[in-house]
This record gives sequence, C-alpha cells and structure tokens, in this order.
Amino acid sequence: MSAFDYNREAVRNLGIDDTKILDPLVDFESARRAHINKDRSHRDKRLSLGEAIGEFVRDGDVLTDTGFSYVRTPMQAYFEIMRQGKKGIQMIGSPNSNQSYMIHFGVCSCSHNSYSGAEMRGYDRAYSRSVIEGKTRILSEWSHGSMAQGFKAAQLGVPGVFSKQLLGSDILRYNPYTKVMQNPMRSDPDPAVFVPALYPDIAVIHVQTADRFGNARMYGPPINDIALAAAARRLIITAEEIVPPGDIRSNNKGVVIPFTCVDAVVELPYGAAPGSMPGCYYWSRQWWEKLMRWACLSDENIEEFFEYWVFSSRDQFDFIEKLGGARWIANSRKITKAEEYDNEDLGVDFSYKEFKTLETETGIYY
Amino acid sequence: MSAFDYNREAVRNLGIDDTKILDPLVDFESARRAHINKDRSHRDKRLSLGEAIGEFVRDGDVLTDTGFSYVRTPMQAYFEIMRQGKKGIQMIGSPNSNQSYMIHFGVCSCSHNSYSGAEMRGYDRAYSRSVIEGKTRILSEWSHGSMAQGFKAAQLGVPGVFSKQLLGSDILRYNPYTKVMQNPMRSDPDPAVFVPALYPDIAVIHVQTADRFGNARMYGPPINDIALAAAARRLIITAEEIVPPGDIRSNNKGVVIPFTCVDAVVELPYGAAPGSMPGCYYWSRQWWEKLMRWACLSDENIEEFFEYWVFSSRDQFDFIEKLGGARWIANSRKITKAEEYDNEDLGVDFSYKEFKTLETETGIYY
Amino acid sequence: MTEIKPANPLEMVAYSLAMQIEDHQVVYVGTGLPMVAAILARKTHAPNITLVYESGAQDPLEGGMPWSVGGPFTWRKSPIILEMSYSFGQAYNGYVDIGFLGFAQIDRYGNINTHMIGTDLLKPKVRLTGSGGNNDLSSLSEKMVLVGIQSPDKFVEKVDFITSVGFLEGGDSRKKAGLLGEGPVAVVTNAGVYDFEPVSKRMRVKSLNPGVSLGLAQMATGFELLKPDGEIPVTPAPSAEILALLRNEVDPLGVFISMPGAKQ
Amino acid sequence: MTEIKPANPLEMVAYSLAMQIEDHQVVYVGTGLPMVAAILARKTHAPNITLVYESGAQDPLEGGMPWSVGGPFTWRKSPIILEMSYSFGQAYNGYVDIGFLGFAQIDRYGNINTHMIGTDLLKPKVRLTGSGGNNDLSSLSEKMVLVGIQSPDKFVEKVDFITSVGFLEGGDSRKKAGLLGEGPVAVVTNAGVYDFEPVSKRMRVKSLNPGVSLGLAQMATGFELLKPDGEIPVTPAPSAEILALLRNEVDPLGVFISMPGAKQ
Repeated sequence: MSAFDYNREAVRNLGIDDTKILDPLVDFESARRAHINKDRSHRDKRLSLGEAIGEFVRDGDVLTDTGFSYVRTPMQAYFEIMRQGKKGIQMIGSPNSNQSYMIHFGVCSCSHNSYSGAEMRGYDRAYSRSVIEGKTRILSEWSHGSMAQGFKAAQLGVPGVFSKQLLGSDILRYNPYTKVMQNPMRSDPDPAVFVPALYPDIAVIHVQTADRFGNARMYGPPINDIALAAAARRLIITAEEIVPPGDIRSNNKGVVIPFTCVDAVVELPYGAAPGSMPGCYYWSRQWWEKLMRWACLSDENIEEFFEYWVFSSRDQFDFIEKLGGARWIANSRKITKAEEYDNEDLGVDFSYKEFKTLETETGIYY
Repeated sequence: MSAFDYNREAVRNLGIDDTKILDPLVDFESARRAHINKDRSHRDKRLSLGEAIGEFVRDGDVLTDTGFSYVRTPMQAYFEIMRQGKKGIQMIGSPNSNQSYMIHFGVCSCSHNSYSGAEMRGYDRAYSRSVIEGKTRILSEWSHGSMAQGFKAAQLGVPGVFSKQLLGSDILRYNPYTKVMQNPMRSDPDPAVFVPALYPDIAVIHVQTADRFGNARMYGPPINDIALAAAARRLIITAEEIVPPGDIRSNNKGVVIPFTCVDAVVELPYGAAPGSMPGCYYWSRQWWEKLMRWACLSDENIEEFFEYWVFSSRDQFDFIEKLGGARWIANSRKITKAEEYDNEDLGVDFSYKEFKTLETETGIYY
Repeated sequence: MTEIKPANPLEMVAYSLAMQIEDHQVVYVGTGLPMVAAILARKTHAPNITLVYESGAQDPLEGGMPWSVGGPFTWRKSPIILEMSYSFGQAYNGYVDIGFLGFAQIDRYGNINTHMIGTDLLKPKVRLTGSGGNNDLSSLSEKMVLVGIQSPDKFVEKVDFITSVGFLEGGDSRKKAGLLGEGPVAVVTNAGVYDFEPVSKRMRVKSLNPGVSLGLAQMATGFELLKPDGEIPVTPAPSAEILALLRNEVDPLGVFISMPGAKQ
Repeated sequence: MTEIKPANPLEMVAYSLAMQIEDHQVVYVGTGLPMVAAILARKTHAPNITLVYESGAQDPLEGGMPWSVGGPFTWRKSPIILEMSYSFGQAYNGYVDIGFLGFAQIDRYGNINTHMIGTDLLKPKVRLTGSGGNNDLSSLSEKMVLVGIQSPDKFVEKVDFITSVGFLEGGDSRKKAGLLGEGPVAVVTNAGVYDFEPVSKRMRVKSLNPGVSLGLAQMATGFELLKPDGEIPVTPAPSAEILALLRNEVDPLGVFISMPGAKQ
C-alpha cells in the first residue's frame, strides 16, 4: 500500500489504477536520502553532455522542463536525451512545453502539466494529437502558480503549503496531489488547497556561467529553477562558460545555485539554442515558428524536422552551423542585447519572416 | 468573536484573555487591503527619518526587527522611534534582539520571540529582567526557522505552510499561531506543524542603495528582509545612499526590493551604526559589549547609556561623532572590507579591548 | 492627416482593452492582445503604469513588443525579476491592480476554459495549452479583464473545462469557493465590452462595437446576454492618431492586430 | 618545540568538537565553540568542509573568527548567501551533514533548553535567549552534536523548557513526534564525550577527558549516566601543534577558549 494519500476523485478521473506511478514526485524521504548521499567535496564535476545525460537521466525519471519554455531552457540537453533514446519519462514543468516533441519520439510518456504550447503561436498540435492518441498519459493538471508553489515548498523545506489557487476549478478534479482543506488559522469557512512539496528526479538547468564545482550563476528570469535545483534528486548544470571558482566568489551578486546540489557540470556553449539565452543570443524565431506551424502539424513533418535538426546533428555546434553559424551567433547576440538595452537599439531590425523550408535560404535562421 | 482559530493551550499558557491582540500578525485581509491601497506611481518617496517614523510607525504596531540583530539593522531608525516616544509596540523578528532596550523605555510592550540576545556575549540581562518584571508580555515563542517560514509564506502568497520544525518542543505550548496536524499527503502518521503567513504592520529595512521610488538594493545576508518587504503593511526603506533609478536598472544583479512595496525612502548614511553594514562599516564592537556587559546589567546603567548615545543625539551624525567621527568611519570601512576580502587584509588588526567608560578614551569606539 | 483605414476587430479589442487600464496601475500582462493593450496604454493615456509578467519580469523600460512573456522586452533593465512563485505571490498580496486573461471558451459567469474542447480530458477533441498562469490570476487578482473572440462555440452555456473561475455559479459562489478579489470586471471581444450584473453575476452588455447590434452579439453567444438599462452605448473607437501608433509603433509586424488571412 | 601549556577544559571541548567533523562534510555552525571547532577542523584534518550558517552565509573563503554568525567572515566571498528560511531548508532537504548546538540545560535524552531557568515562562528565574536556530537544526539535521558545560544544574533530570528535542522520551519517540534525522550523535563537554544507547536513547559515556573519572563526571550530572562496555577510553587531547594553532590562529583573542577569569 502506498504511503501517500492521493485525491481519490482525481485518481479515478485520470484512470490511474496503480498510484505508485505518482509517488516519486512527492516522495520526500527518497529525495532527502538522495541529497544526503551526494558527494559534498569541492571536486571537478565536469563531464561531456553525453556522459552527464548518460549517467544521470534514467528511463522512467520525473524530468523537469526548466527555464521558460524557450528562454534559458536546456534545449541541447533535451536533444541529447532524445539522441540517447531515453524512454518512459514523466515530464513536469511550468511551462512544460518541450514535452511535446519528446512525446512523439517516445522519450516522454507521462505528463504533469501546467502549460504546453508556444504562446501566441496557438496551441501545440503535436501535443494535442499525442493526448488524443494516448501517446502520453496525463498524471496531473496544475496552474503555473500552484506548481511553482510545490517546487518552492520543496526548496523552503516544508511538506507543503496551503494555496488560494485552483479553488472551484476543474483542475482540482484532475490533480491527485492536491486537496481542498479549511485554512487552519481561521474559524470562519475559508477553503484552501493543500499543495505538497514536489521532488522531481532530475533537472537540467542551463546557466550563463558555472564553476567546476557546480556553483552556477544565472541572469534573466529564474522562473522555478532555483527551487528545482534544491528539489531535484539529481541535477545537471549546463553552462555557456565555465569560469574559475574565484569568479563566482567575486561576482556573487546575482542568482547562484550552490554546488552542493550539483551532480554534473557541462560546458555547453549555445546550450539553450535555438531558444533565447539572456545576454548571449536570441531565439531563432523562424525555427520555433517552423516547429509550431509546420512540424507539429503531422507526424511526418515532426519526423523530418527532428531528423534534420537533432538526429543528424552530433552536437550543438552542428546545430548552430545549420542556423547560420558565425553570422547567426553575431546577429542573435546583437538582437538580444539590443532588446535588453545592453547594446544600442536604434536602427536594430527585430523583424523576421516565416520560414518556408528546412534549410536556410538567407544563410541564417532569424 | 475573532475570525482566527488560535492554539487554545498556548493562549491559556500565555495568559491571554483577549486574543484580539494576536490578530494583526495573521490578518491577511487587512494586509492585502493595505497593499492594494498603496500609491503605485513612480513618485519621489523621500522623507526625513523623523517624518517617515512619525507618519508610518504607530503606537501599538507590530514592528519587525530586520537585518540580523546588529548586521544591516536599522539601528538609527530604532533610535528615532525611541526619541519620538512611540508606545505599546509588539516587536517580532528572527532575531528579535533590539526589542530589549526598547522595552526598557516603554516603546515595546509585547514580544514575539525566536531569539533575543547577542550571541557569545551571553543572554541579555535587560531582556531577562523585563520578562521577569512583566515589562513585556510574551505573545508567542518561535524558532528562527519557523518564524522565517511564516514571513516567507506571506511573500509566497499562501495562507500558511506545514513545517517539520517545533514538533515535540515546548515552544508549541507557547505559540498561539501554530498547531500540530497530519501531513495531508501521507497515509501513515506524519505530524507536521501548521505555520500561518505572518503580516507585520511595519518594517524598516536598511539597505546600501535605493532609488527615490523605493527600489532598494541590498548586499550581504538578506535574512528575512525580502519576505518582510512583501508582507509588511507599511514599509520604510532607509539607505546609505540614494542613487538614480537608472543605477538600479543597470546594476540589478543583486537582491532588490520592488518599489511597489515601499511607502517612504530615507537617505540615511550610517543608518545601521553602531551595527555592521556590509561593504560600508564594521560594528562598533566596544559599543555592543558595553551595552551587553554593562548597560544591560541595571536600569540605571541602561538609562545612562541611552541618554548619552540616543536621547542626547539629534541624529546619526551626532552618534557617529561620539564613535570617533571621520576616524571611526575610515577604520570601520577598512575592517569590514578586509574581512569581506574586498580590501587587503594582510596586517589588518581585528583586535579590540573592552571599553571602560561611556566616552571615548582612544578617540574611537572600535 | 491622411486617410487611415478604420480599426479592424482585433484593433478594436486592443484599444478597448487598453482603455481598461488607468494610469499608475500595476498591470499583470499575459501574452497576445493584453501585451498589445498594455503597451498601447503606456504610450497613450497611462504612461506611468508598471507592467508585471508571469515570467517574473517587472517594470521594464519602454521597448518593443515581446516575442514571448519571457523575452527581454518584458525585463528590459528591470530593477528586479521575481521567481515565478513570487510573481503570483504579489497578486495574492495585493500588489497588482488588474490582470488580463485570454480564453478559448467562456460562460455567462465568466468562467474560462483553456484546457480542451471535448468532454473527456483523457480523450478530448482538441487539447489546448492548459492553465499556465490563467487560473492563478483569476484566483488572486483584485480585478480581472477577460479577452477573446466572440462566437457561439466560444461563448457557451457551459465551458468544457473550468480552467479559471470567474463567478462560478454566480451570486456569492466565487467568494464561498474561497477565491480572492472582485472577480472579472469586464469581458472584451471583437463584438463589444461586457460586465457582470452585480447580484446574479451574469454577463451583461456594457457597450457594443461600431456596427455590432445587440442581435448580432446575441447570435454570437451561446447563452442569454443581459442588457443594461436604457440605450446600449457604442464602444469608443480609437482615433486616427492612436491607430497609427498601434500599427506603426506598438505592433508594427502585425503579429496580433492583423486579421488572420490579411497578414503578409 | 618549546614547552606548551596543556589544553584547558574549553580547548578540550573545542578539539573534541572539531574531531566530530569529517573532511568534505557540510557543517552547520552556530556561534561560540562550534565556530572555533569548525575553523580548527578546517585548518587541520578537514580542510575541504563547507561551512553554512543560520544567517544564510555559505561556504566562505578561509578567514578569521567571526564576531557574529552574521559577520563577514561567515560569508567572505561566498558564492551565495541564502535567505534564512532557505538556510534551514537546506537542512530539511538533506544538504547538511552535521549541526552543532549549544545548550543551557540538557536531559538524559539530549533534549535541550535555551529558553529559561524556572518553571513559568511568564515569570522565569532567568530568561535566556530562546531558540534561535537551535530548534530548527535539532528538528531537521541528519546528525547533530550538542555542546555545553557539564554541571548538575545543566545536566538535569528534566529540563525547564524543551527548546529542542533530542530523543524526547527515548526509544522511538523522536521519530514518532515527526522529527527528521538521527538525532544527537554526541554530547561534548568539559568532562568528556557522550553518545546515546541505541535502544533506550539514554546518554552514555563514550570517553572521559584526561583527569576526569567516571565518579567526577557522574557528580557533575543530575541523572544517571550509562556506561559503555569495558574500559572507558580517555578522550584524545590535542597535540602541541594543534594547541598552538588553536591559540595563535583560530581564536587568538581568546574569545571562546580562554577560561573565565583567566582572560586579560
């Protein structure tokens, strides 16, 4: 019998026969045990991307989508997970957009959702098709904020929090982890939702700079990544640059993930491409629109798209060459820094056109 | 009848007849209303210290001790509160050390405690005497971590959290806000402590730099101040320096309190003296030891001490002159920066001697 | 001033939405038309608003239209960027005046669906994005404005999934469910602007866009619209100056305000 | 090497405490003797430990003795400084190996009092500091070491106030109360080092300091001490080199390791 007390209506509505599949996300004891067993020493944790994914991402893991859909998201690590053919992953995240194509390739087979899509590009047709066809199993529905509270509860070191979100909604009817309770502080009726601390198995977090021990410094929106770094049983840091430890110590006024949480450090320039990396490079917007507006429309398209971009790329450098190589790098750095107002923006052209074919016409994927 | 459901054993043990006195700390609705009613505009919020304390600190308020006892703590604002003769304040904080001398002068009359003292300088005899003599009324006992969770719950926007702290201890028997409950996520017995979100009436937070709107940038341990800034009904920022808004925007990689929370901004160089201000100046250790080891020993001593240092000082500049003026400033800056390793530390002498009289003998209060 | 093409329906929506914003407010902005409206408001009648986003971006310097709510234009030289949990926390704590929410379906009580079309979440006809921050803002905001396209399959008797609660079953049922704030104060569509009758909390016509009759609005609605007392006002249309601003400066690429099919 | 004065009782405490630390551990340090011990360990057998503090300071560069747990030596060029809530959160989450706790009173089960001497919290004989982080670390740490001065009014049958739980009423009562970790693994005093009998969880002599007999230790204790099987070992004393380090580099001002009255 499970030690966990799930919301029975939600378990029923989701058609979950064996709730064991729900356990890892809330199994605090095993997360604490995993953290206690981490090597505490200041040692060189650098691995290649292939080694880090090979060692620390396991079939059936609860994996988190980090960054914000396609901002500071470890896209190249996801691509390596796909190339290594990992299977049966439960994907969770706020947002959880990158599960979509991974489901298609059998990498992900279960979903903990707050959002899957690409904003103004409309809903994600590949994800929609996967749900309809039963290629992914929905294990829980959330809002951004309530899931963020679950991650934050973990970092804060509490079994859970009361929330005023989700009340009255159908999301509660499809979330086995939450339940409606009375606010214990009030004597008048005051419903609140219990949200437990959430402990994913594995997080990959992409940052601008890290040292060899794993101290990782981040710039731009942290979203849920500070909380996830503390919560995840295993943590891989991928970084644009590896700096000496003294650099982190001397420039510590920013968001830093402590090395004690980190299992592996991967030097991975362009690790967030084709997404945006604050201070470093802009989205390849044409890539994303091609993905959302063409690749996701059919299984054939998505196969062709990922064959070209991922399976026939050995690494991020192959990928960057296809985006336009050195010209893409210079252009996308200029655009992001102009938008951040760290470069002169007068006269900078932010426009781009939808992209027609897989291969570049202008020599650069804007 | 109160809308709040307090721990009855604790209410009884604390001898509280009317629980109304407990309400402000957990009255979320009134805190939300206070926040909603704040002026949102980007306007110049600068006031003198006297004006800010006069307008925003009210008799009977729940006031928080901020910083860490005597690190980045708004000592000069506390001294102004004393000079203005505020009364009946409930003091709360982790730590809550500065209530001690304020109780003696009738400024504070109720205590929400996690710690009151000065570390290795032993327990605070003035505070001990005040408790024994009934000069302050204990309204709740906490640990640092559980109180910090209450403040954090407020910032996080949740009615409360479950905690694994305090269990089995006598602290629970003297805390009306907490109760032991079953962890709702578990089917086996798993006790946890409900800790509600805590909303003080007023916080004064001292920072290195702020802009005129109230965006406040902080360096060194933030302790609970980020949470308190979001929680407090009223918020005064005192700052070593007021910088142009563009400076905060261009150097935002650090801890920043958003201007939307802030009611008043006070330009207050040396606002944390005689405490330590990271990057700016070191403790006057002789002052603190004189306070703890002499002033707190008797009512006569404490009167003489504060008459000299506070009531006969118009402002922080008078105070700094008594510490040793320009020489104190240069020396204490060098010591803190050497200890932070932002100045050369080789050959820097960190020693000092206990101080004998109120007035300086060496011309400087080390 | 030269002749200018009158506002298209999406431009009307953007303008009406912008008019919901008052100067000096803290405005919680989602992707799409709310972003257009907030940026338009900032360039016109509300230059001193503070924009906040679910990505945690806060109070950016004025700039162009963000490609994503996580994009640099949302945190351009921001004094602070909050973690996501704290970004919603500020709404809970009363630091946000108004939030904007989009929808795929809406009912008479302003309940919203962004989850699916169909009756079975495990086997829907169409799976949509899910909540994102929609439920959070609807649960916590002091005031919220709902925005979408009006048609009988979007304005429905019963939404297929309640992603976000408006007034739930009307009356005081929102408050009884434990939610904060006033609930939805307006619904802005290509047909007009709606509010909610104060007691029943049923959706009510507030104004109709130029050229839209009550009959037309009702035909585009799967439930009965309440009518205000007296004449139904015409929603104010943007001036030529504002339209020019909208087209040339706010959304020059026409990402949001070009009518589908009309875009290059 | 010249003659060196043997370790005084406080120096013995500091050394025994330091010996509780293994290299590469994450050590949660409180003010006073734990700080001395951690810094000594770092300079001797455990150069690669990571120090963390309740002030949120983490992993400082090596430096002098902090004047306060919030002082710059605790966050000297730290890669990160945590907020207080997260600093305790790291103990909850298993990122801390060992915590050190001081006490004013202790009972046979390692329950600790730092609140008061007396029977009435509202009218005590002496009011002490209260918990600070003491309760938090005792509730959350995987292992903890208790440190204090041994005398019958400090080692008592029943503490006047349970600030922090050790083994509560012994047996599995700590676990049943819902607390985490193994509980106290050692008590270090000026008389010796103690552990807890595995089943009853009663305090047991582990070793006695040079010159301290079992009778003397028992006389300084208000409850019956359990004895280990066989001969009671003598607590190892610091070498001359370590004593010199302790006196000249770790606490050169003698803030913690000078005996009261012996200080200049």
